[in-house]
Amino acid sequence: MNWVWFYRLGSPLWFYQTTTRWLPWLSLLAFMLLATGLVWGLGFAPQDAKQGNSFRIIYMHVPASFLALVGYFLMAAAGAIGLIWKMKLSYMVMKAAAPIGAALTFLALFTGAVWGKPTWGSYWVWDARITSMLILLFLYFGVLALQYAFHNEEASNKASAVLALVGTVNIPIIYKSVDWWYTLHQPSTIKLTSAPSMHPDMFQPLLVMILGFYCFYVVALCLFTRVEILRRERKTTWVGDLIGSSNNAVEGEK
Amino acid sequence: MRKYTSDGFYAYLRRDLLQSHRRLGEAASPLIFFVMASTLVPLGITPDPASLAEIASGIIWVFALLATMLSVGGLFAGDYQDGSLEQLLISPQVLVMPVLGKVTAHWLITGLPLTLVSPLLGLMLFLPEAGYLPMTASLALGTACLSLLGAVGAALTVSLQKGGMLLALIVMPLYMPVIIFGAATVQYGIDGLAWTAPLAILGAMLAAAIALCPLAIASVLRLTSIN
Amino acid sequence: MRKYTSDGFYAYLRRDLLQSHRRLGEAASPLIFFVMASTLVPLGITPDPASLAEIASGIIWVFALLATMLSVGGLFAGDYQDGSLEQLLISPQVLVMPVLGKVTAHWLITGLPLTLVSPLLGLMLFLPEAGYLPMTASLALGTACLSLLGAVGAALTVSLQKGGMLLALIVMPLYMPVIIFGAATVQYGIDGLAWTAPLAILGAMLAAAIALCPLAIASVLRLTSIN
Amino acid sequence: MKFQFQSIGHLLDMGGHGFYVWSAVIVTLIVIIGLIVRPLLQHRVVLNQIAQELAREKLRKKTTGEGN
Amino acid sequence: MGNPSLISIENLRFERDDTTVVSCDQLHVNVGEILQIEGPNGSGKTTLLRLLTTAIQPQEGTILYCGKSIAECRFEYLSDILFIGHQSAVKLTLTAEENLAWMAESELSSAASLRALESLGLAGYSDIPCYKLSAGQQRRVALARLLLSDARLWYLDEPFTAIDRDGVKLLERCMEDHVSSGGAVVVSTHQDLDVQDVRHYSVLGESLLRAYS
Amino acid sequence: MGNPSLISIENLRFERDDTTVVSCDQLHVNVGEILQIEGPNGSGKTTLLRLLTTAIQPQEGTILYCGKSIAECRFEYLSDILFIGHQSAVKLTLTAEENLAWMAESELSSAASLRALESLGLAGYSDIPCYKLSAGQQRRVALARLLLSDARLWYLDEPFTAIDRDGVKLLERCMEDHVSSGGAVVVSTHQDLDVQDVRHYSVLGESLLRAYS
Ligand code: HEM
Ligand SMILES: Nc1ncnc2c1ncn2[C@@H]1O[C@H](COP(=O)(O)OP(=O)(O)OP(=O)(O)O)[C@@H](O)[C@H]1O
Ligand SMILES: Nc1ncnc2c1ncn2[C@@H]1O[C@H](COP(=O)(O)OP(=O)(O)OP(=O)(O)O)[C@@H](O)[C@H]1O
Ligand SMILES: [Mg+2]
Ligand SMILES: [Mg+2]
Repeated sequence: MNWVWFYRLGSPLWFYQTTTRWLPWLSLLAFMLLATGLVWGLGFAPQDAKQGNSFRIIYMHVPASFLALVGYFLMAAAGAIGLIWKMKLSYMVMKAAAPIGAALTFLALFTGAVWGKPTWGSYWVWDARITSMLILLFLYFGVLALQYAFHNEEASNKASAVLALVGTVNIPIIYKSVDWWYTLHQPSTIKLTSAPSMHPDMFQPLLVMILGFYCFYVVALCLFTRVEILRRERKTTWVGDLIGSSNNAVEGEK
Repeated sequence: MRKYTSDGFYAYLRRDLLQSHRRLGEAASPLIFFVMASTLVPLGITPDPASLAEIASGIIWVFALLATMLSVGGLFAGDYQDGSLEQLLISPQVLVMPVLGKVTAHWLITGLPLTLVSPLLGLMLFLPEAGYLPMTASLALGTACLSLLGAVGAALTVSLQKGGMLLALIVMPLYMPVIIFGAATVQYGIDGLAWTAPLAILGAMLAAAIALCPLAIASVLRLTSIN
Repeated sequence: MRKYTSDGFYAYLRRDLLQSHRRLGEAASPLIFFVMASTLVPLGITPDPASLAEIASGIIWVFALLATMLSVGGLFAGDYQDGSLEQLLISPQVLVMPVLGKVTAHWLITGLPLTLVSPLLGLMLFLPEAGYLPMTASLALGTACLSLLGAVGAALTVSLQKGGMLLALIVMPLYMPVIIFGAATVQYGIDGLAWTAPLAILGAMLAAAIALCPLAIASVLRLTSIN
Repeated sequence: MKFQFQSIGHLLDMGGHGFYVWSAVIVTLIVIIGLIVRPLLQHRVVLNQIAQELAREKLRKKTTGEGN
Repeated sequence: MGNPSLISIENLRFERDDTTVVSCDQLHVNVGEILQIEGPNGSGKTTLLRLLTTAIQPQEGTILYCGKSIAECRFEYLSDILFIGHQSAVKLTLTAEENLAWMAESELSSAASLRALESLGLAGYSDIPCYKLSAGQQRRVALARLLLSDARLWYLDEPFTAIDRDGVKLLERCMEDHVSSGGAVVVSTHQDLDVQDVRHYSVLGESLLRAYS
Repeated sequence: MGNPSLISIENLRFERDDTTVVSCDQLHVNVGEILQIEGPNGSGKTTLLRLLTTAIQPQEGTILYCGKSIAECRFEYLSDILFIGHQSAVKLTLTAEENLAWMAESELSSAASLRALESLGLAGYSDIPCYKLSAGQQRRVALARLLLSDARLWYLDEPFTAIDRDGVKLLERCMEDHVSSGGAVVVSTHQDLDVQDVRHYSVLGESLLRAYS
């Protein structure tokens, strides 16, 4: 069996160098996709028959919600890999994923709230999906808080990995139970239309935005991970060399 | 040496019960909180019997949950501070049984009294009659769930310098399904629906929690003790 | 030597703030409790905006009170355990000023954040618009009252072996008037009545509490330290 | 595909929903830019810290070396 | 005598649960003197020291400070004493320097507290939160108060707990300096003190008799 | 050599915050031996003991018990050790007897625990809640475990804290008895041990250099 790739993947040095090469291109791609999607969605996509222009919030709302959720599973997977294979890099990825996920969850809730006002006449409703998302935000906050609360790096890694994993077991349970709860209570004032089959002219920019958010997510994750790598590998020779070379570069400029 | 795994269970159960017996003031605090908080409701919200009747089941469940959460934070704190937790971690026995013993003691001190006293609160908050049985049944199962889940959070935060209440952030999401089905059981009972259905789900959750939580707690205690 | 009485005030204020800054997780816990407990309400009681709007003000006040009560229990506990309280008691300075400093720090860490975050909870619980201003105003004054009254209870229970929650029994009766006028202020605001009247009473209570509570706390600390 | 608005004014107004749409856009941009800029700044800060540490260590080695 | 006595105790008695824990007919502490309180575990040393600091009140007897009852000259007396007990009043979340700044009675220059920490061997540790320090290092932080205080009377309850040999020597020098400059020290410890001119006082509480009966 | 080594440490290294706190190239503990770990405050004695008890895991190196890595024979090893640290694991609300019944590893007859308490001078105190005991008496309750345990290896971290002179002697006799009956003791203390045949091992963690630099 050829496991070389696996170990290489686990090497912070390899990750750092590879991302140094790829990140500029990926960032460019993310930027292009996001810019195209936004302009298309905000200016060119046709107006929604019922909601008017407020529906354009969908181009931020849906990608953010989507990645917030995906990000949680990614974080938990990284934590699990760290616990099982004791791979340092994967803890770093986990640590990086938490603030990004929390920010995106907040974004989903915020854009949802400002969408809710014109649509439902209220910034907030206790809808099943929204409630679950709020709980997801709490789960993210929990992981973040645990990471900062521990003074010991190792304990912090392990504790937040376990919490992330416990959270993944819980997310489906939470979604199911909240959904069930909502059908029990179904308030009369609000009716959630089931997703209407969207017109392709509206859907295409959404697709572009989702792709753009994906790329952006990867870029942000890499950037956060790189900082973490530097912080934790500060004593290694390669970081020393890195500093040395950058210092030389600065001196060379002078 | 404790060669038999069940020994750890009884030893810790007995010790924790004895300790709470010695300081009843502390042990009774979840109960006091539960009763006191519920008496605030008519003062703060509304004294109107009809309105109270509507929210009674929810209020009781919310306060039962909060009372459990607040007390579970200290589950391992005392043992951590005086060094007994370290002794437990370096003892040859399997960690799961002592942990289960401690959680059981916690439920006996917290969840059980809450369950027993809840009809009284139901009376004070004008809970409709059909709600009493589902309420006590759901509280009995639900608080056990809450103790187990809360203990996971307590284990995660035990080695933090008094990080006790970070706990709320960690366990509250885990508690959400429990309160949903707990409150629903009572609501079903009041509405004359088949309240055994949500109760059964609570039971299933409890079974899963009994199987999984002690394992999780044991490994978390081992993992985070490095500091 | 600390010759000037105000020195003790600032010294203790600064130290307690610094300590909570060092463990933000712990310091933020009343706030976390407040927010988390409030999100439980729709799950446990009802998600219906109209019903929530009716109970919103009361719910927010009840949870603000509970959050304050739970955190005030630890006000002197740390100092008692590590011996600083004994050092304070045998220091030549007047006890009132350090005590007032500690209570002020507690309000800044607990009551103020609760007040600031309450509008968000108002939004989530569909508090009618006319309620926001009275709510923040009454919470600002009311939580200060609660901190002061709670500190008396904390001083009474500090020397008990972890008697932390006996506290609830002691302070809850003291808290009743505060929550009555606090919740009334918001209700008056929503109903379009002159909500400044109950607010003024809250203010008067606060003034009395500032004048009397530190004295009471100081003498209670001296009396109960013999053990 | 055509541009849906007659003028910039209409684009900003969004048929009365301008406040909602544009606040969503602005907050989205803030979050995106924040998530990119923050690690970049941190990266610089950490590099500087490490460089300082290395310099201090070098200095210490030099002084102890001379001492011997 | 030439030396006036700083503290005199007369017929002091302290009871707990109907057992006499401390009973002390006559005890003087003079200026320039180190008084070592001795006695087996549970004989009442800590209780005696706490009585002297007014942390607890005796059921009977009086304590005189410079001839006046300490109840009368409370402020002067309390301004003149320094007590370090079993619990060291060190806040674990604060750094050593912050702890000192806090514990010292007077406004403190940062330089002074750094110097005190340095002479107790904590030079590199002043900005580290105290929970990261070892048992002895935490104790040293508490003891650094000795170097910063201007109190005349030191009450030290087992100050050498967790302190290494060099540290014990250092503290002994400290005490000698203090008494030679007109102070007095009352110290309870089970170890032999290696200082000139130490007077011993043995306590044996009635409560201990229970153990041997 | 005749005596097989019970514990051997090889190239053990433990880091905290990128500072090596313990580094121990080679250390053996033999049957019938009292090993005293020495070093100034903060040199890593407690950390070394906690490494030996598996309370914390080293970043590098192995600890062998009777020739096997302690990870392999975890159960046997942990059944054979007894650790008493800075924190004594005494529950203050329980009585001395209850504490012992609880802490002892085996089912304990009440008579046995009373005997143990008695030989530690706590005869009259077995039914008093521990918060009413003096510092040294509380410590004695914890140390009574030594008399009740059948562990071969004792790890004692500053066992003499707050203990009076008679108590120290008693403990020293205890240790001697234990090693002469085939056990071994690893003890960290700043005092001189008055026992026959004690071997010394000095630790000096890298972390201490910080203080002197
Ligand atoms: C404050 C919270 C939120 C509010 C007020 C809100 C509001 C809305 C509104 C008004 C729509 C349009 C529905 C329609 O077409 O009638 C919508 C769509 C959508 N929301 Fe949210 N939302 C919120 C949070 C979330 C969250 C947290 C998620 C993610 C789980 C989410 C996922 C979606 C998705 C996927 C759609 C598009 C598909 C559909 O129309 O069903 N929303 N939201
Ligand atoms: N929890 C911790 N976090 C970070 N550093 C620590 C922690 N505990 C101890 N240290 C550091 O590790 C070093 C060794 O500590 P340790 O407690 O092993 O010393 P020790 O030899 O037992 O000292 P003492 O004689 O004072 O008990 C010390 O320099 C201390 O500052
Ligand atoms: N809080 C308390 N309540 C009741 N009795 C107490 C309390 N504290 C101490 N005692 C009893 O008072 C007696 C004296 O205790 P004290 O702490 O003064 O002893 P000590 O001489 O300091 O002993 P050590 O050398 O162990 O520190 C002991 O017999 C103890 O049992
Ligand atoms: Mg003592
Ligand atoms: Mg030590």
